[in-house]
Amino acid sequence: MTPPIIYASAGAAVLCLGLFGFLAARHVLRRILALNVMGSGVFMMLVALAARTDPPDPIPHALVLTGIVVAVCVTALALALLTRMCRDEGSALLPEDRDIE
Amino acid sequence: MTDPWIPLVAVGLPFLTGIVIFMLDDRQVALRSLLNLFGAFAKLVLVGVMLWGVVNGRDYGVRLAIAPGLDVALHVDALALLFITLSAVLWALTTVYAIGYLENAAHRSRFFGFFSLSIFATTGIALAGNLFTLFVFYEILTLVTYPLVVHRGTQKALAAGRVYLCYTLAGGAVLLLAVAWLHALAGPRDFVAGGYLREFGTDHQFTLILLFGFLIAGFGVKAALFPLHGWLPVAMVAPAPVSALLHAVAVVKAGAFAIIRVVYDVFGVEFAQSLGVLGPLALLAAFTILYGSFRALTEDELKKRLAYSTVSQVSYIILGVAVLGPLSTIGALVHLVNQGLLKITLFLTAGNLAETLGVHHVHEMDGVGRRMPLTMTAFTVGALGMIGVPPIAGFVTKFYLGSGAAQAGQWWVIVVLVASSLLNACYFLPILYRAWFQPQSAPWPNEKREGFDAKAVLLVPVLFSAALAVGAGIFANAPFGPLEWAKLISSREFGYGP
Amino acid sequence: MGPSEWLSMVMVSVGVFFFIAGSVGLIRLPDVLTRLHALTKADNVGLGFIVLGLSLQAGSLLELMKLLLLWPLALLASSCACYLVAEATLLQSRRGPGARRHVR
Amino acid sequence: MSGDTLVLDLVLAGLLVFLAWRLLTLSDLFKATVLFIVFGVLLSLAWVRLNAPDVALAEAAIGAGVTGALVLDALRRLDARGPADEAQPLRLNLPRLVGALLVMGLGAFLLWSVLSLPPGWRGLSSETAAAMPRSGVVNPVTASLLNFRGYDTLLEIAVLMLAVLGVWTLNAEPMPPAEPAGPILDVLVKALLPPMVVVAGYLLWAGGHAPGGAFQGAAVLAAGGILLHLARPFNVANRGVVRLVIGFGFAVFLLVGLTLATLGGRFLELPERHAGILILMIETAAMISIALTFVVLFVGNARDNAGRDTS
Amino acid sequence: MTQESWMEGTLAAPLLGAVLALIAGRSAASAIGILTALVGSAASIGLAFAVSRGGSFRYAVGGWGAPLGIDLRVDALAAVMLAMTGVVGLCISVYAVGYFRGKEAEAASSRTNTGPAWLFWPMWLMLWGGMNALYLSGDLFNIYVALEVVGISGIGLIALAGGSAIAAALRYLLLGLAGSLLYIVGVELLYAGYATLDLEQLRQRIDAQPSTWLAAALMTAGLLAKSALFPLHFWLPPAHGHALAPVSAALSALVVKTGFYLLVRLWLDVFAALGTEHVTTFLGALGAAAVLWGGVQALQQERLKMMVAYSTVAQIGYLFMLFPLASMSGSLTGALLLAVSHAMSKAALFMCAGSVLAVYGHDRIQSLQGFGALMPMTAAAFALSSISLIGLPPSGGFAGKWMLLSAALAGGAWWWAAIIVLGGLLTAAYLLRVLAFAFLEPVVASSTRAPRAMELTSLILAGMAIAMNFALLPLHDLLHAGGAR
Repeated sequence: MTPPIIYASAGAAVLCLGLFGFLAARHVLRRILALNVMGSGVFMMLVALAARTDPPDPIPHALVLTGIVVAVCVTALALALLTRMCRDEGSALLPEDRDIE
Repeated sequence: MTDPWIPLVAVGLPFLTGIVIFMLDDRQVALRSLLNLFGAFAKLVLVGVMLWGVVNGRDYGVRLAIAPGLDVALHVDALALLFITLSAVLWALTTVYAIGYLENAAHRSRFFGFFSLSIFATTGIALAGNLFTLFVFYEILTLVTYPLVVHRGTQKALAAGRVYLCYTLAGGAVLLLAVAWLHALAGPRDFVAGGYLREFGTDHQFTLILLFGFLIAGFGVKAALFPLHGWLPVAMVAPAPVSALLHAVAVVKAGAFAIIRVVYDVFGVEFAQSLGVLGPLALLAAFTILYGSFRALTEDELKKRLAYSTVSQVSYIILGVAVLGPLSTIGALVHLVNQGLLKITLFLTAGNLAETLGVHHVHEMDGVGRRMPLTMTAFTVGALGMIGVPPIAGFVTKFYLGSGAAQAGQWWVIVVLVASSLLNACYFLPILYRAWFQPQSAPWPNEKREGFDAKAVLLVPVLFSAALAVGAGIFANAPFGPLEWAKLISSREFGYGP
Repeated sequence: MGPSEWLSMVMVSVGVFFFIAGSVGLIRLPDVLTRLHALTKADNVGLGFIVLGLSLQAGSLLELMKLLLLWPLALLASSCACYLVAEATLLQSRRGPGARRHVR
Repeated sequence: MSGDTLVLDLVLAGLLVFLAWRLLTLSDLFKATVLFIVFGVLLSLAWVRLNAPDVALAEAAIGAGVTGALVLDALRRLDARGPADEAQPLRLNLPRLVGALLVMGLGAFLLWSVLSLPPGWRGLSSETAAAMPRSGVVNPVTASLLNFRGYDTLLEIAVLMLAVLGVWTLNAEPMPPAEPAGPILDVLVKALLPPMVVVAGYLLWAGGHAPGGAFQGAAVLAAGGILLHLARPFNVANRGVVRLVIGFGFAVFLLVGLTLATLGGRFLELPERHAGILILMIETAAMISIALTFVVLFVGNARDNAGRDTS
Repeated sequence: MTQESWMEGTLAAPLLGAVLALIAGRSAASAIGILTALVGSAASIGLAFAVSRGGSFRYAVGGWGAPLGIDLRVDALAAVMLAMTGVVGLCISVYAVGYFRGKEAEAASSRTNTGPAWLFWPMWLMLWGGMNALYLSGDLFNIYVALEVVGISGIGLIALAGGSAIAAALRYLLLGLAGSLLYIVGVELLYAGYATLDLEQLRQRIDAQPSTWLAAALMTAGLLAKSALFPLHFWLPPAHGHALAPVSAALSALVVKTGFYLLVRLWLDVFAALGTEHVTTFLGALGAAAVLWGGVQALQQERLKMMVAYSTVAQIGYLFMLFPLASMSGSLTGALLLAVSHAMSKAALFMCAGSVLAVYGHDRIQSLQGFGALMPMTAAAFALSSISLIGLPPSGGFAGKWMLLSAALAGGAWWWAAIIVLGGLLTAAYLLRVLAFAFLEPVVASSTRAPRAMELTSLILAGMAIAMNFALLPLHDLLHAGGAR
């Protein structure tokens, strides 16, 4: 049970939790958080994968760095869209989820 | 050395005139009429050159590769010339008539643009060298005639257009499947007298029968075969030149011509007979003939009655094709021309009646003979021709069809011919009787013009076409006459003299 | 285990004791203001002891300086944060219970 | 692999999974957001355990810091505007159950494929080690980020620019005039801002030979900016100079790549002798742009308080 | 001009243009936009010719070579998609100049108080750059970043329209982000299995391990979400329907092709060795369902832009029918030609919708009487692009459909042939339903005229869609010269 295996399994678990949270949640902010959690899960698996060699393989680290920055950009845009939608349409749910309140 | 220029110009000319006319503004009447007339008569000259060339053995053809093993080919042979001569002559007539008919109507540039595009498509169909090119131009014809059918811009016209599209696009889809299937089966093949599918007959027996059915269904839509004729009467809402175009010059003829190509130059008539598909085709044609005539009997609106008569007349051609034998083939081919001449005369006269007196229905035609003698004489010539009274053109067809059927021993065909002639008489003679022998019972619905008869520009084409119909009957055997040409084609198809 | 290891072990354990006290306070105390009190006071002292304990083990002077810099920064940050949270809760209570749970 | 670090790893991994589950099923959105920030901080600890210091820095600064601030700010705007209480807890109905089963199946399959990976796996560490001397920097992560896979980073900065453009397009309503934040925040800003700028500079410089680099530096700089904005709300409207700074990093990177291509090399092919300097130049430009980008993403409106369209 | 320099031009032009447009701001954004569009499309067309002459080639960005650095691979498939993006992109840029100068845009942005209209240009050029990067890329993770660039710029462009487009953009973002994450999990599993991110090396090393199958499944799921194939298509109609006309033209004509292209690259190139019969049949079945479902939905739409958006869902289905027919010769040429002529005619259709909106003020189909008389050029463009979409003879759509059909019939696949023909009829139903209104007499004598640039561009684009009929042979030679099957 070396650290890479522990964190890779934890990453897989976090990824699945995030995916389930994304599919199940209806409030968009919760779905955004779920997607971020899912992203973190993916990155955990990737870095755990890289840690299996003694000088850790730098390529996955670069990939994860790029991934984190892209994730924050998409999250920022998503939050701006959410606040704008909430201001215009009064609800923080997507139109198709609203009517089955 | 195949000369590519003549066919290219023959097809390209109407296309270019069409595009240029689209650009013109509605008010530029003189320029548009000039362009139209120039296009029509230049076409006539071209057809003359081709006629002279083919008789002296010159070969015209051009080929453009679209994809590996798939090319658009234009090739001028005797059958193509028969059809293209007919359409060129009648197009010139209809153009002159249309210029007069649409004196101050709206959207004329649009009308004449699509009008010459439809001739572009018809010429393409006539000159097509292989089934793929025929199919391409066949579908283009649908596209360019639709705006003509809905030209009036009323809800009724739109409804007619919708029906027209349903039939023709459905037919087109079936055709696409069949042509692609045949292409996949037989590979890239050009039309060849006697057909090229004989070698596939052994192991693809069932598929070929199915394909024949699909092709006849696809082309049958425009040839107004029984279940697929629904659009023709409905399309009568279009202005007279368009109905003339639809019936005599382009659309219906294209369907019949395509079926002739399929039977003679794709399957080959002997191979089709061995497949056993000609029998049901003959039955279907015969049924359509009778059905069309019956419906015409009860139809009060003049143009609808003429429409049903077209439905039955075109099936004469298909009947001739379906009966094995050179004589019936001659009958079919010569009827292609005769029916065109007769039908255009009838429709142009109907147009005159509607345009001058506002007469649309048979019951309004009492005493119209006295009011518009020249138009009615042309109508009478056309009607008698349809019935088959010699010396007008219709008689030649029926004679050859009858003798062909006798030669092939199919006696029931003669019974059908006689019955349909009687039916023709039943729905044409009452009109003549009303026009000539009945006094004028009611004021004309809306008399636009007091003068002697219709306007000159409407009258001349009508009389000219009536004269042509009579001429085609009397001088049938003259060199370059329709009968002579039909014999030449049929001899090439059957490989021996008439 | 030389005398310096023993001393830093003792210091760190005292620090940890203070952290535990802070956490117990966080859980047991009734309202926000008292919890803030427990958090900032106990944890900062705890942190101080841990830093002192670890500084004995510091390898180089640079590492020692970095460790010692850690404590004042933590102090500054936690006291400001404590002030802001307290101010927010006061604003919250003055505007009445009905007002939305408005975190400034 | 001594026993005690195993316990630490197990506890940390377990805590992360628990936090992820708790975060998604809590009914109160504010608690969920706080847990999300804690999750980010713990995650950066995990990166340290996995021997990935660069990623740990980035995660702490960007993943937990900037994202956390953004989510809190968004929650405040949602809270102020409307029904944050629409966040009912996740009731387990049939479609969710099916979804859960499906996802668990995926998780099991993922886990199994992770466990069944061949132990002797070397990845690309040998190739990277071989190419390091020609990369112009000592830190392999910075080398692969800016030299080996520089093209990825170029597109990544493009994504950053697009996020700003998107936020400007949305034109969220201007910040409500905040009550004057007491003297304490000013003291904090005066005390923390200068060291932050120094730390950012250090991180940028250290990136060449130790964990650090443009993104981490930019995140610290942006944190300073956000802190300043909390103390004295300033507006980063869509003005000329702001657009120039935001586009500056990407433009420098692209132009360096193009000039190298025109000088006979390949696009973004850093010549061995100047690789170090070029990387530093690109990183400096990128850091400034990215820092301002994060600040604009946080402040986020194209019109100044008076609602005038400034561009 | 060597092949490499053409490729560098194609790659860098839109990106450089985007950042310059961002920095220039309102004053010179559209000027830079048009200039970049010209340079970019010229470069991509030049690249296509270079590939047809010199065959496909690889390009190591940064000079490091495959496993470590990122390799770009330009073969015939990529060259065709790039040329398509170039040509249609140029027309969209010209249309956008006319569109945003028209007062329609000013009214829109003030009414829905979105950001200033000039923001269209940097985002549109970045979208174009992202697509070029995606088609050129031969590296799995690089494709991911390019997908993100395309995704985010698309979202920004949709949000430019304000109003109900905001919710549509948010839905598109959530689905796109989830799709990308699934894609990344797949990439990670492949990297764990084969220690390389390069497509070419992956193709050589691939073998049928369970983790490879899982990776392929996850990547396909992610890309299906992005290319809006039938079950995952629900985000597309509101997003493309509510966006501004040039934006929906760009999205419907070009962006949906990226997902399709990547799936073709994966299943017909990289994973080809895995034995993909049932997967390709599954994709084909989804495509067939999309054709029927999209067509039926389009028939019931009242608004013109929503109808055209649903027609995109249907036409994507057509493209996916390439998968079950991939083994037969000529099917790839047919699908590519369908993709290109669909791009042209779909962009022309959305431009017509934009012109109609500019003149009529609304796009309810029922009350568009006589738009033929009022706007002859737009009606002609609408007619020509409908002909190409339906696949009636003289058009590129027909040539593409013919190749697919003869491939299906040669392979004895009756099902696919029937669907192809039926789909054409369905398309005819919902497109010609609208065209009929052109021939009615105009009820409202609207005096406003759509700017000439808008109508002319849509007509030129529709004409090109028809002219693509004759592009079948050069495309066939290009594909064989470029080494793709």
